[in-house]
Amino acid sequence: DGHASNPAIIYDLGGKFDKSFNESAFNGAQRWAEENSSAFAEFEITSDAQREQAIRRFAEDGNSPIVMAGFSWATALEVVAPDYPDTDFVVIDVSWINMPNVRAIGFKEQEGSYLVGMMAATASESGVVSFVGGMDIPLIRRFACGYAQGAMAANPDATIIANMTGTTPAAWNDPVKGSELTLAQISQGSDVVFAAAGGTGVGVLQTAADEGILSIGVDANQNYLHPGQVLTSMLKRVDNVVYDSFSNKGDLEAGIFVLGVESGAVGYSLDEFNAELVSDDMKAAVDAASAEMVAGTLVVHDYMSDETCPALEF
Amino acid sequence: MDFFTIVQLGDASVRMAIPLLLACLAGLFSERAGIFDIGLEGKMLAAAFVSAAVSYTSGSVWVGLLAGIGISVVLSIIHGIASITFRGNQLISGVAINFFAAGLTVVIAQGWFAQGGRTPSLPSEARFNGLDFPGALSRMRDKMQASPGMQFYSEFVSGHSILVYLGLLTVPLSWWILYRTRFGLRLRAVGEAPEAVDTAGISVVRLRFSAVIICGILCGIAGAYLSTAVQAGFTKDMTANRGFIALAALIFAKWRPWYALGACLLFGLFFAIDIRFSNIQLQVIWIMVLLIGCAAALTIYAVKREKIDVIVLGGLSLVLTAVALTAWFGTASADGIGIFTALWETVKIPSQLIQSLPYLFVVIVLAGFVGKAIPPRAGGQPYVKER
Amino acid sequence: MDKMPKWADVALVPVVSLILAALISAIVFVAVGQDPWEALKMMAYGAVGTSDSLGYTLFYATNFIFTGLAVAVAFHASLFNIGGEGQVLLGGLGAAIVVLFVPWPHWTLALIAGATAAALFGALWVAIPAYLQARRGSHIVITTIMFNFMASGVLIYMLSGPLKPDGNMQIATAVFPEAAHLPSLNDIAGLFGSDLFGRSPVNVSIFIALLACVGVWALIWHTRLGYQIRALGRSESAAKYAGISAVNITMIALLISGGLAGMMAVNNTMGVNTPQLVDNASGGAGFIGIAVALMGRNHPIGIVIAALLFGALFQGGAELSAATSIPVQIVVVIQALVIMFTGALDEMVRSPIEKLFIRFGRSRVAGE
Amino acid sequence: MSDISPAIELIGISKAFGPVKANKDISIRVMPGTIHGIIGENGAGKSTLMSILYGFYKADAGEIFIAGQKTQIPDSQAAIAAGIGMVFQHFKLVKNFSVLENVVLGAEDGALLRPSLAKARKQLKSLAEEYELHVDPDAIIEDLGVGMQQRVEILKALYRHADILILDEPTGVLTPPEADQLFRILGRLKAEGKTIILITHKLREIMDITDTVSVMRRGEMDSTVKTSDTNPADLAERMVGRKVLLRVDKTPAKPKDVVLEVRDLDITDEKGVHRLKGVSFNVRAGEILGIAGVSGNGQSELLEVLGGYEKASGEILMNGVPLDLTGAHSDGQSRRARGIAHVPEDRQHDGLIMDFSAWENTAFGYHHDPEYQRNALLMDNAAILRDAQGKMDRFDVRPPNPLLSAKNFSGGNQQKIVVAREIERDPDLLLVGQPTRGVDIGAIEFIHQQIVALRDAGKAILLVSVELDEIMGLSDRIAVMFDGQIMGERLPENTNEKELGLLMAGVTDGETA
Ligand SMILES: Nc1ncnc2c1ncn2[C@@H]1O[C@H](COP(=O)(O)OP(=O)(O)OP(=O)(O)O)[C@@H](O)[C@H]1O
Ligand SMILES: Nc1ncnc2c1ncn2[C@@H]1O[C@H](COP(=O)(O)OP(=O)(O)OP(=O)(O)O)[C@@H](O)[C@H]1O
Ligand SMILES: [Mg+2]
Ligand SMILES: [Mg+2]
Repeated sequence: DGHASNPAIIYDLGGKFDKSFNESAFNGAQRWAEENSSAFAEFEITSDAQREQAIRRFAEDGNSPIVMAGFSWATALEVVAPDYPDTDFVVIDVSWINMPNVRAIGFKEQEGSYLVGMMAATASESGVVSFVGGMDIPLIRRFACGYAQGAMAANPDATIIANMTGTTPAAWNDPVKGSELTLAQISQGSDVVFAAAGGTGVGVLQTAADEGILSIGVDANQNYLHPGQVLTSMLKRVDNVVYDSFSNKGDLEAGIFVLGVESGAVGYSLDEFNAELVSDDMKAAVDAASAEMVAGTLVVHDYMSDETCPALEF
Repeated sequence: MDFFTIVQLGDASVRMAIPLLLACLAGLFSERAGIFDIGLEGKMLAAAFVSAAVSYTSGSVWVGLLAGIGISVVLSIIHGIASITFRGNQLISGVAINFFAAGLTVVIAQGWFAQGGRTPSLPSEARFNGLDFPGALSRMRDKMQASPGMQFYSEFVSGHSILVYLGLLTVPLSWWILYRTRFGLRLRAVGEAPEAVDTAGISVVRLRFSAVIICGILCGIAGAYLSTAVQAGFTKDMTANRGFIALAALIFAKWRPWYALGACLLFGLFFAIDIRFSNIQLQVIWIMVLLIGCAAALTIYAVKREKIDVIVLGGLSLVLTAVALTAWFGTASADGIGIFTALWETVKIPSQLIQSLPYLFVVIVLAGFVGKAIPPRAGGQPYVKER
Repeated sequence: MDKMPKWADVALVPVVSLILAALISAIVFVAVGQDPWEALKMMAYGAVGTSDSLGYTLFYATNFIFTGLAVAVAFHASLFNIGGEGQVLLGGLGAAIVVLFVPWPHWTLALIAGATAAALFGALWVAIPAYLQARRGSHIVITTIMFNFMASGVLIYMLSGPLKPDGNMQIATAVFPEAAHLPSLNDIAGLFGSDLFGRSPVNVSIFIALLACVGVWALIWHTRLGYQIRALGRSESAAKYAGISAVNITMIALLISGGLAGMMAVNNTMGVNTPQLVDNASGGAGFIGIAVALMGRNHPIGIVIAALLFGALFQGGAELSAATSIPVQIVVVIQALVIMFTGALDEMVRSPIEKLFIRFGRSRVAGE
Repeated sequence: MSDISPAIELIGISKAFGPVKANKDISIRVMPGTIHGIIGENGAGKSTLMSILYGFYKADAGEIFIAGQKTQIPDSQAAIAAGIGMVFQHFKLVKNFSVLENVVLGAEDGALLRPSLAKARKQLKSLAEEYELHVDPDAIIEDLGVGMQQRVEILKALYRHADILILDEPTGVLTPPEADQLFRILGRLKAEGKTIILITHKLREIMDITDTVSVMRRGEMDSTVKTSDTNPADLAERMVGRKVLLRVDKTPAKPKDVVLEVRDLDITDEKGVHRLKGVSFNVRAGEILGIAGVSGNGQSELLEVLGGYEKASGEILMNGVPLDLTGAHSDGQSRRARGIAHVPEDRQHDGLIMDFSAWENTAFGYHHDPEYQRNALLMDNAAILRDAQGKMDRFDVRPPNPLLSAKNFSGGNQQKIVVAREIERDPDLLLVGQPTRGVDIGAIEFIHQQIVALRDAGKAILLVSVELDEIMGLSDRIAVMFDGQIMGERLPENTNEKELGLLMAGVTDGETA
């Protein structure tokens, strides 16, 4: 019946409304549901022990595809997927699982970050731009590293300050600390700050707005949060991935897919809230860079490939 | 470190210290009256949520502040009912209140705003914004170019929200209430010898309830400060253990208002340092000196004492030494250099360690190496007349 | 003459407290627009309705037995070990280190080694707070809270540095070798052709938990050490008179407590379907242990019952939040209410019951 | 007589603490300008009755008339308003406040402290002159001696204009000279027309100073008589309900070898107060050495050092072998292993775990004994229980139910459990602190007999008591302690209460003249 073949989505520990990719994933699912007036199943886990339980639960209920947001799902999925060969699984932020019924999707965050890094360095008057990360994990360093490379590309003399909020999952949800980090960065001269920090980013953007500097949002389009004060947002279209997975249920292609600028999965946002901030020159430069990325003439270094960054020291 | 950095560090310390200070003074009133309160955290959290939610809905931050104080006082009264009226265990009641607030804020926030347990971001008019003093510069970038005096005035003196100034005023006010008024005398007495207060014809119950209500009010302001002044809205668990740190500061301050200011500023400084200098590099030699120095000091302290001291402190010394040696040889082998050259190598201190420093410092303070703190004599004990 | 019979003290009072906690919880449900009766049914079904959920309930209960016992042992010495969270994390570290770096030939040996290491690490993590409490009177509640934060720092450092497998993004160790994976109860039930526990991770560590219950029972009421722990807990001055070393007993009681909390990690690492140590290995069980110990009256039997109840609550609550829009934090609220009523408002419940018994008892005596 | 109404009249007062009926239908009247004594055994309900009058406890039933007016006294505020002041058995002072702060607490004039304190300072000065009650208004209470603290309590009452002053066992903590001074003050207050109620156990004080006396027994009012119409023997009989033997029956001691030798014992506590100053004495087998003294003069510390839970410098030899006074073996276990048993001064605080059942308490301190172990791991609870039942039977503990919690036994029976535990160990040395504090006359007789029997079995006994009668009755030799020193040793047959009283006040022979 209709219900049984519903797609399902399972969020990671941060929860559905993390203002980050869980929320983005939810938005994609929501969009699909509205457009098709269908329902989908969803679940927020609260402990790691629930991962397998959650996947199996949906698989046994006949949901397909089952979309999982976050790399932490990888281990559980590797165990469960072979037990349900007829179910399609999609796992986001994972680029290493190769199974016949798993579609693993990674993003080239470094590319999107590179683009907003260019914009930041161009918009900066002081020549100092900064980055606030959430939890200090390789994935977030990939953002930071791409951002730094982009900033250096636009202004070889640029100074890039990068701070991580913390090393525990609490770092995704500490806007107060995000705000303090931003202030510290401003005092070091930064006038554009990029937050890749989940809920912590709310504090970063708020403080940037209060202090009259520019900020850059992440994952979803956050330009609307402080109109005229958010330079742009680094888009990571988790929502599109979810939307596409739901839309193509039944004939999802298994394998590993790493999506970058070429597919529009990462990029920057431009809308009425930041139109005045993005000059035509800036836009032209950034678009040129993305064209080079698509063409393969510009390769942004991926921190996770070798855990080093040419443009930034951690 | 240039002057402006120091000013900023001071500025951030004050900002970080204010919620600690308010919570610490809240605990001070409660504990001075003999009621221990580890529920400061929960009360702040509840107040943070309610004040943000009400500020958002009403559009007035003052109404929000009042509502935040209200919820915090309600929780205080529950703590009072448990520990004063029913003479329950004050620690347990406090723990329950912490859980209650942690859970209920999210449940209600979700039911109310459906944003995953947070409130919507507050518009500027529903927040406590920084007060700019006459002539003060407000933008960071302007300040950086200003003269040192101006920097101090603009950054350190001006620009805080009204709650910061209010919080600082609470210190002399608390001191004055405690030591210069009838109420203060009675309050201090009831934490030391409730039976003396009782036989002097004063109601112990009423006095202790007044104390926990004051505690609630101050916690309420602290919570509102977090969600409507520092931040523009509530996020789950946003108090981030400040209630517990405040308790430690209270012990450090030996239950005295002025000392509390000092203690909270010190802890505030720790947080400010953690935030600003999370990337600390040290030469291996200094790590060795520091860790092995501590180990040696502990060992020297322990040998003159009993077996248990030798075991525990000796064990700790071994761990410290092992960490030091691991850092040394680890650096040597990682960089492929001789172990003596490795001594002059700089390594990054793990950020986890830097972030643990405030907590470590609390433990060191509690260890009493900074002087013995004697709590109010009747503290933590319910007043029982009839067994 | 006692004011009321023992059964009233150990059973009636907690049950009444629980009912009161349930009533207030019902109000909370109504406040967020949920029919409490429906919610209860959903939670009950979610907790024991299917073999999977039953197994999960037992799995969580295993965790809570360990942490409940940990809190209880300390409580007997009048110490409030609120540091279970940190001790569990360190216990996990201990277990992970011994099973990752030593090739165990069989799960039984791995279990023994893992449990020992977990207990040892958990105990070591409480050693300094214990020492400071015993020697310098630094309040154990605050020091263990601080150590909880530091434990998470240590764990994250280890998981993102020394114990991090190459190319893994998750903050977790490598998956443990198969020989260190504990058989699940369903594997055992499977030998008899049953599928009683579904795919749930409930595993042989539940037997360790039950053994620990027996051990704690014997320790507290049948050994000199337990006698001394209880004596110290009830009267420090009398303990001093009797020559019971407050310093030593405080240390030992807390070390045992920390060891029990640490052992929980065996269930949560070696016992789960993907055996590995993840960053939030405790999942709040350290705190739930407080409620479990309070409700279980610090007695192993009570703790088992309370742990089952909280296991069901935890599992049922998760299912409830999956099926409705109520966040799973509702479980924390219920937990808080249980702590409040069974712990802090004990007198409110007890005193009227006591009065009833005195009145009833008097008329009985008069009648004799 | 009927035209002046009584200053206080209580009618039908009843009060129960849970299952304990402390006061049963008690009525009493006290005429103004008199001193009225109340006597009764421990636990008779005297303090409870007075606490009800002072509004500290609420009576379950009964009426209170003050100066002929029916008065509700729901709390101490009301009592103070009715002109009642009370000096409790255990002082109700804030230890780390100054005298002045204690005096104004609850009687401040306004919301601000400064004017109240200034006024009180003046007032105290005039009160001090009027009644010879001199104290330093700025002294901190914990730095004052008990006598001074009591003055503060009296000043508190006078500062509140009390016309009726209740004193609950005021002389228990005073030296005889201090007591004499207190009585002079009471005489002066009486002359001023104030009414005084005095609770005491000392029949002599009743006879010396009161006008009328009430006797309470087991929560009931036995009788009220004019002091001039009665005598001590009569009062004692009314108190207990039967004729009492006030003397202990014992044969002369036959002391043998020295068991305990104490040399130059010194203690300085954490606050730097010198508690014991070079104490030396010895106790022989087969004798009872009594240590007399007002409490707080170092006796407690002495017992604690001997019992192993206080550190000291100096030397203690037990059967000629030194005891460890500071190291790893200075604990209760090691002392017991050396044949020292100890009945502590405060049974509820030290001697028993009130929440443990009686049987668990009978092993307390001896829980390491081989006879209580089943094997290397487990204790033999059954053996302990059996043993406890035997002890309770032999010592006539009532009720003889070892499963009851210690807190459910009366004070006297609790004490019997402790005494049984310590005596039946057959120790070489028994330390006994305040063996009969809070114990009724019947139990006192029994406990005294047990102590004497142990002596006659050739054991050494060190008895510390604040009750001079007990010291005089039991001891074979008496040492008097004052201010951490032994002021002198006397034989009971060669001394009298007056001489001991002076020694207890620190007055040595030379100074008496
Ligand atoms: N606060 C209380 N709670 C419960 N029981 C009490 C309380 N105070 C006194 N009692 C009980 O009431 C009875 C009377 O005690 P009370 O203190 O009045 O005796 P007392 O005559 O003053 O004795 P003492 O001579 O020892 O001072 C005793 O059995 C005592 O145990
Ligand atoms: N705190 C208490 N809790 C429970 N029961 C008590 C308490 N105090 C006293 N009782 C009960 O009240 C009875 C009377 O106690 P109380 O101390 O008044 O006895 P008493 O008359 O002073 O006897 P004794 O002369 O032996 O001390 C005891 O047998 C005991 O059962
Ligand atoms: Mg008695
Ligand atoms: Mg009395």
